[in-house]
Amino acid sequence: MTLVEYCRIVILPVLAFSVILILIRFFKGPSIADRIVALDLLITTGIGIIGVYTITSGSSTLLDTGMILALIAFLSTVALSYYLERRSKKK
Amino acid sequence: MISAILLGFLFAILLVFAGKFFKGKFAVLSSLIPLGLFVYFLQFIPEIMEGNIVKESYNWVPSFGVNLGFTLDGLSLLFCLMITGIGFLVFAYTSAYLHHHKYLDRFYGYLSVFMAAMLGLVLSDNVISLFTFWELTSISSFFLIGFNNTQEASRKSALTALGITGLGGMFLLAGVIVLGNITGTFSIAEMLNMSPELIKGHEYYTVAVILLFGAAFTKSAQFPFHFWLPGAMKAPTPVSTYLHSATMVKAGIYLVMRFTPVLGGEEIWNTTLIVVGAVTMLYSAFHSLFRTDLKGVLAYSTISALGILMFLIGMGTTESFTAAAVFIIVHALYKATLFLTTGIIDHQTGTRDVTALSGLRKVLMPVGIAAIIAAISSAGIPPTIGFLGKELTYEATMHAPIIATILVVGIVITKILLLWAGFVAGIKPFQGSLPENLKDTKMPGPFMWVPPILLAVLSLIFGVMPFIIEGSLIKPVVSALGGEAGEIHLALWHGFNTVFILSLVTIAVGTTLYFLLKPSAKLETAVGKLESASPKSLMEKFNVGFTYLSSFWTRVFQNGYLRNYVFIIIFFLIGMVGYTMIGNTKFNIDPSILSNVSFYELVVFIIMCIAILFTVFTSSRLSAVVAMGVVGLTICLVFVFYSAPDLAMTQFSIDTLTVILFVLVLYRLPRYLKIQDHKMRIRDGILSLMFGGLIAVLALEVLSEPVNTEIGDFYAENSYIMAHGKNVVNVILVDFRGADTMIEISVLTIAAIGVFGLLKLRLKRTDRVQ
Amino acid sequence: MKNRFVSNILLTFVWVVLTGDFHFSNYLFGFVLSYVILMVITKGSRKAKYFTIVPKLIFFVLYFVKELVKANLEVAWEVMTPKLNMTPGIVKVPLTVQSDVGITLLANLITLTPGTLSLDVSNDKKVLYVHAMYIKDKEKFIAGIKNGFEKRILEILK
Amino acid sequence: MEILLAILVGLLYASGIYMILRRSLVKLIIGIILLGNGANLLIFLLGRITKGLPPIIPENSKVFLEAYADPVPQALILTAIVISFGLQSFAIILVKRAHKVVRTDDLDEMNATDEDS
Amino acid sequence: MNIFIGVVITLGTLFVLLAAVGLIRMPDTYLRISVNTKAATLGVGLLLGGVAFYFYDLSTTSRTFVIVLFLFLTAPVGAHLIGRASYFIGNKLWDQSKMDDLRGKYQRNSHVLKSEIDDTPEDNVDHTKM
Amino acid sequence: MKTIILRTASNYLLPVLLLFSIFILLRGHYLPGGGFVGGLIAAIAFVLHSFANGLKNTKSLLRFHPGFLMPAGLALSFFSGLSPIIFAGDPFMTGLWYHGHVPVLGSVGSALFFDMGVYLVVVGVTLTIIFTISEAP
Amino acid sequence: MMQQLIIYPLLFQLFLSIVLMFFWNKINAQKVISITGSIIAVLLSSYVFYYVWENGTQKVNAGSWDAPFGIVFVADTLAVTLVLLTALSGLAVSIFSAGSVIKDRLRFGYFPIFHFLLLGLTGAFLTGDLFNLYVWFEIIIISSFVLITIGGEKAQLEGAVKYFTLNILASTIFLTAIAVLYGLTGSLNMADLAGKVAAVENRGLVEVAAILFLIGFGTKASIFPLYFWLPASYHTPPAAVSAIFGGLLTKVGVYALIRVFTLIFVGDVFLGEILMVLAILTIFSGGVGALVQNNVRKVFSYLIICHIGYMIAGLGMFTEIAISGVIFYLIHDIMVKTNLFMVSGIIFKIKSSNSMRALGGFYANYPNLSLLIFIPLFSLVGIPPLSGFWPKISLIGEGFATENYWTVAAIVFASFITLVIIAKLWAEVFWKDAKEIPEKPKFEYFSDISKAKKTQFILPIVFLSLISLYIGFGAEHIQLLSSRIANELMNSEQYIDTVLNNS
Ligand code: NA
Ligand code: NA
Repeated sequence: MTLVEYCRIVILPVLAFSVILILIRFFKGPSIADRIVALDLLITTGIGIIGVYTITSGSSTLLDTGMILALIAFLSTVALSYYLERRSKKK
Repeated sequence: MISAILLGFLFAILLVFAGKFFKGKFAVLSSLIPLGLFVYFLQFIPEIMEGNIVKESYNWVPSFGVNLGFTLDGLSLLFCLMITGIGFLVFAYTSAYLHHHKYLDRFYGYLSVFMAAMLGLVLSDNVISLFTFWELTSISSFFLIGFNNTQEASRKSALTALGITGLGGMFLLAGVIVLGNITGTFSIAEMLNMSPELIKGHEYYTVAVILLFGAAFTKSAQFPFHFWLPGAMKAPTPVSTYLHSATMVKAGIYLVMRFTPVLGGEEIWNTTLIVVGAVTMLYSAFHSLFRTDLKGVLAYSTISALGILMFLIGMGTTESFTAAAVFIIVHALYKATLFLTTGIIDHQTGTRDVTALSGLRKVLMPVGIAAIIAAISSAGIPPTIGFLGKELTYEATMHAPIIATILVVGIVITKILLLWAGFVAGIKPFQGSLPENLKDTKMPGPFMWVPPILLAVLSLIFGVMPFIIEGSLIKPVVSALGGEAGEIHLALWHGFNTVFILSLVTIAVGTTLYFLLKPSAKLETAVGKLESASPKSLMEKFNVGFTYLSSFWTRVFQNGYLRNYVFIIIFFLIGMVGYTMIGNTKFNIDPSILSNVSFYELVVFIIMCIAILFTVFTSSRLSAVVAMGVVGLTICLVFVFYSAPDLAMTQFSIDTLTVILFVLVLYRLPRYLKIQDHKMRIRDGILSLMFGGLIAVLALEVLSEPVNTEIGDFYAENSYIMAHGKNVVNVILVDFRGADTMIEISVLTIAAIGVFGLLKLRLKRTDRVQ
Repeated sequence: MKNRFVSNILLTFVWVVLTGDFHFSNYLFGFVLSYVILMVITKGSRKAKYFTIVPKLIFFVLYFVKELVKANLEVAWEVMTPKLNMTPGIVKVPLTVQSDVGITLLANLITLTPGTLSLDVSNDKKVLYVHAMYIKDKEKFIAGIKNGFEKRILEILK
Repeated sequence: MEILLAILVGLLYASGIYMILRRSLVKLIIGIILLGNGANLLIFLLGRITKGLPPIIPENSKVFLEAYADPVPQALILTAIVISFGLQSFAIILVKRAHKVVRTDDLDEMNATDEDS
Repeated sequence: MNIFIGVVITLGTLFVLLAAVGLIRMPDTYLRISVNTKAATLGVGLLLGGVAFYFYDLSTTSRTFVIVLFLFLTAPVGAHLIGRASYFIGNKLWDQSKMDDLRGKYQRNSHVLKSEIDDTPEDNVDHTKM
Repeated sequence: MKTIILRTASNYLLPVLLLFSIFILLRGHYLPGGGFVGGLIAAIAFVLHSFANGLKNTKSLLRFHPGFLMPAGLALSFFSGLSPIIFAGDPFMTGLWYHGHVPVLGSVGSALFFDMGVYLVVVGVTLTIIFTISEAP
Repeated sequence: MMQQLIIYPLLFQLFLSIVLMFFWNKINAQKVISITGSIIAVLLSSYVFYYVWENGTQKVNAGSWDAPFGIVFVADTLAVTLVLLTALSGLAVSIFSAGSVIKDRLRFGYFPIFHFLLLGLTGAFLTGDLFNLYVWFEIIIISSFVLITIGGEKAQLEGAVKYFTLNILASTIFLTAIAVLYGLTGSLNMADLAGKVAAVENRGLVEVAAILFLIGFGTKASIFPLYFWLPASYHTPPAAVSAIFGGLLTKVGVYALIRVFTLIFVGDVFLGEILMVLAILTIFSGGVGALVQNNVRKVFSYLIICHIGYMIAGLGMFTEIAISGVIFYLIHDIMVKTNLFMVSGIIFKIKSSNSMRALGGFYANYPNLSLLIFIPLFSLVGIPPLSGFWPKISLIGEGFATENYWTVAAIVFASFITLVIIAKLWAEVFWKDAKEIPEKPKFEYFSDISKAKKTQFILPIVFLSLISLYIGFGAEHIQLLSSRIANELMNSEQYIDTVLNNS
């Protein structure tokens, strides 16, 4: 088994399975904060998936997307936290 | 001739600028225009008598086959003389009737536009230009009827008149276009030169005839379209005289006469005219019995006269044509006289109620003379020309091609009733004793009373000396209609025959009726109860019904609910696309062209589905926003998997920004409404799923078709060599298709400006209304 | 001035690493670029001794990696074993570091280390609130942080 | 995978329309965004998908040495995405403003302009 | 070499999986944040390290380096923010938690965080009262 | 959200992000990136800064209204599209290229300036929108 | 240089918009720039029109990339005619805006957006690329969104939400259609598509694409049952905005339909029938809608829909004469509808209302203005020889020739109902006595404003009325133009040759 095959047959499915687990949390919540955390983890995992995918496809240019993800994913978290705080102020 | 027509328009335009100056004592001078024109047209008589036709043509829109072609033949000449002659008298009369009226200049403007349009109408050889002038008469009539536009009744009458004649105009438009289709020309002269079989045998012949009749019957107030005409009496009396008895209402008659040689002679043509004419003349003659308003009486008798004319033309014989031609003159003379005298009575006494008027001969003697002569002419009593007209009419009817006896009975009854009407309008107000309140009635100025006298005198002169009009007017008209002009010989005395007996009967019965039946308000109200079944009320009911339908239709579609609009649009889309696809597509999705699915792809698919469903069904707005973040991320992953890093980057950045935007506005927005309407949800759900399913199937169908990557290949080959870039997508964006990008950044800029304005601009309360 | 210069050099290196182009021209370009950016955003600067930091920084990174791996295994154990044996809670950790950079660095490092999460810093900058998975002894826990990350950070930022 | 993507596109279209058909302003915007995503993905799908071969010419070459994904749909989508962003931002603000002025989130109550006045 | 890469990647994947399982299993939001930030960041770091070694060229390496750098820079800040927000919106600690030093220190309206409990209790965020 | 941690982090992230955005802009012609993404990242950098430090601070940092970037960027793109008409008599948007290799950037041509215009517009637009919303009552 | 002339109107509008943005806070400068610029735009467009009239269809390959690879701008007679009409409407509305749009709106980018809108229209008419058309459509709708909401009054916002949603929906459907077409042919160039679509074997899919285009463009053109956004919103923004909307926005949808159905999907019988049915329903819906409205602007809005039906009907008949009728009607309608919405603006300015119930007394108090307004009103009715009349000859004639009797009936019905509506409007607004309605406090009435401002209100109406009169009395010229356009459209080989021949 070559590394590429290993990635395709073992690694990517395991990562995909992780994603499903994260999705379950996303679904269950219960708090909106949990969903945000799940989204955050989903994006991080996405970066991992993209990394492995570059190995299976042999095209490292796809990594560039990972850079963007890593850099600005956290902006969603910032914004959503910002929202949650402001909303809690309102009460 | 064109200058004759243009003169009226030019005068109207002049009035717009110089109206104030003109309004004063110079008003009467305007009658010089119709007078001049009258003289101008008189000079054509010799040429026309010789059987010549005067032609004139100017290019206008040759691409449509439309030119300003004018033809003066006997028929046109008769009408031209009537238009300008009566026009002259009405113009003069008006200067006194509306003396110092605030809007006298406007009135003259409309009047001269009308006169010009009417001349254009009867002179046009081109049917499109004929239609043009036809519409102009409707419009100018609209303005004249609505002259007292601050009164609601005036406005309503003007609208009714315009509605009916406008409807007729549409028939005419369609009619002349069909004629154009049949004949390939818009020129009446050319139509006349074609073989009649070609036209009459054409499949559209009947359509053309019906459409033209639609136009003629509405304009000439034939049953059941007649009701606009009594309403039009709201206009000042000069208008009633000029438009609604002498000229405009005869435009329909003119139209039928004009097309008799082209379309006439077929059964549908003749029968329709006879039946409609007969019904109209009887119906409205009866109606005239029940009026107390002088103008109302005159209006119904006018309609009846118009019916007689249709009826005569419909018989289609030389005799009937002659009778029609003579009756046109007869009617124009006596009816104009009666209107003018009625106008004087109205003007001087302030009432037109015939039950309140009597003995006016004592104060308005000259007017009375004119009126009485006119009444006699209307009754067909010698030596007026009215007698001649009636004799010719009876004669022609007796020789009618079909059911002559019945028609004769009909026409005699009509004439009896018209006699009554004429006497009521012309004799009744002057007869008997003068009531106390009318004692102070004064004679009007000569500009008012001379015109009716002139007309009345003409009724007498033509009656005594019919040869004056025989060769100059009647014969050319009859030959223009396709009759045998040679057979015509007009004389007052035709000998003691059936026709004469009928005449005597008519006069005797009519006079008796006049003495037995007095116009009364009681009768009027009694008949008014039948009004609910009259064409007018039916039309009004139809109108109400149609308005109701209109609001209903509008409310059903434009009901204010956005979701309804979207529903209809999507429903429509599904219907159309679905119908096409079911009918045409072969569901031949080729599995071999599709790539297989890996587990991680399946997972991405599942995430996206779940995230979408979560977005849709969550009850929290924030959760929906977060779930949309998940959707965005999975789309981003799809872009990465399928070789689109640029897309993935952009999609993700924009999704993040969207989340930020949402977050910044979200807490200012209310929570979701809790609306539990399961039926609606199921309905919308089914529609949405059908829509989505349709798009999915469509996508798969397209995917089974062969690919063409010519353009992508060109970009790939030239990207570095020609455009110095290796990221082909970016090279497309900034070079190959840079224009798209240029616009796109403009779009962004506009959006930003819009946002800026939406949030920053607060109108001051005073500006809010502007 | 010095501070700006240091930032400038740092950013130049970031640029070179980013672009992966080690030609001289790229250094120059990166220098100019970061100069411009700094000029645009300069506002309220901080003093730091650039040259003494480097070696300490290296040790510090190694220490951090060690902590990272150690704690990660701890968490892994916790997650993978069926029973949850945690004793979590929020602990108030008094701060010796006073600079914003120091506090931030400390907080972030604590967060990155498994088992602990810096929740917030009090507005008077006296206290860091840390959520931790294993608080067997509060004082020991605080001491661990103070003697570990905080001490090193203080040295670097001195 | 094409089948799955087609289903996804269909789902995006369906959910977009479903959300637009609701009565809430916020849902309306979410619907519009979903619909836009669907359209973009549809272009992507119908431009034919290719795995792992981005249309970027390798570093030391002037032309492509192997197969590559069609760059055209990508460029089109990029343009469409950015335009959608502009429109969506405007929509979000429009909704905010509309809510503030009209004082309802219920689209059913926003029908004054269709009534005769 | 490939085996080394394989090991690194496997390790990274396991850490990601760990984070995912942790996210499911952890009983309160703060613990989930905790697991998320660490395990996943480390896991993705390892994965990308593997990628860097696999391609073994400068451009890939610098890219992976940048990604990891960005993750390490942003992840803790994100964790801090969402943790803080959780506290504000009233997410309670797991019932077996030992202590909550944060109780009563946030001010509800100003969002000021105090180092000591002071005398304005009604304005304080206190989960036990919620 | 005045937290020390976020504020400090954002102060350091801002230059990094801006640098990164220009990096993405300039490499766009050769590798994934370009004016759009670059501009979006730059805008995001300022947004982050404004979250942490308040809008006022971010605005004073910028010194000019972000709205100004829109016409400026549009003008830059427009004139680089127009330049072939003016200088070479070629149709609108035809690429004009400096023949020769410029360090860092590779080939320099009108397309690059065009992309810079895009970058500026995107920054201007995004910031205008977000700042306006943040300021709105 | 000469050959590139055809895109100068487009570049110039873009230039204007950018320049205007630099003068953000200087309203008076903006007014001057906008009006001067609009005059230049008219001159430029006239010259382009003349050039194409003399030299035939022209094209410019943007970026020097040959068709079908790059974006190509094509100026056939139809395109330059519409560009010229856009410039004319633009000039009129620019002047009208300077007088009528309040300062606050001007301070928030009214003029730049206005010229962006004109840019979008110009571009949409000139482009030869389908996706580029989509992008132009987007610039049109986003600028119209901004213009319709500018000021943010309650009614504006309510209308805008509907306008926005339905137009976005239409854009998405348009985009979907592009996706299908690209998937089938791999091309976006319209001339190239003409050949490639014809070669597609699966006609069903081609038809589906055609229907998607029909729905996408049909919504913009506001045909039945896609028109709902129009009556919901057109009466809400300032009159100047309604004027440019009423004149041009729906027409660009009609233009797109004409282009696509004469170039790409040619002569499909099924589509023709659909168009016919839709045309009849459109005419009916617009007509009855206008009949029951009470607000002058709403009446005009519904009449837009009604008259769009004429053009769709002509397109459905698909004969050269019918198409020439469509083009003639298009030319007439752009001028007259722009004018009428400006008229509604002046009415509002005089009486601070657009409700027929509240209006009255115009004829007594403003006789000359009334006469002026009479021209566009009755041009709309199509009283010969005013402009609306002529195209009916072609349309009705071809209706008979192609045996579409219901369509003929619909057109006749619409002409009639338009007459009734306008007459009613005339009676209510102009004839009826002025009602004593309480003056709105601080409202700046027409009688209060300066002479210069009054000129800015009246001059554009005079300008467009004169053009309408020219169209009516000089119908020969317009008909020559329309026939030539129809001929070009029906024989698209020439267009295709010009675009694809890259010698
Ligand atoms: Na979109
Ligand atoms: Na683009």
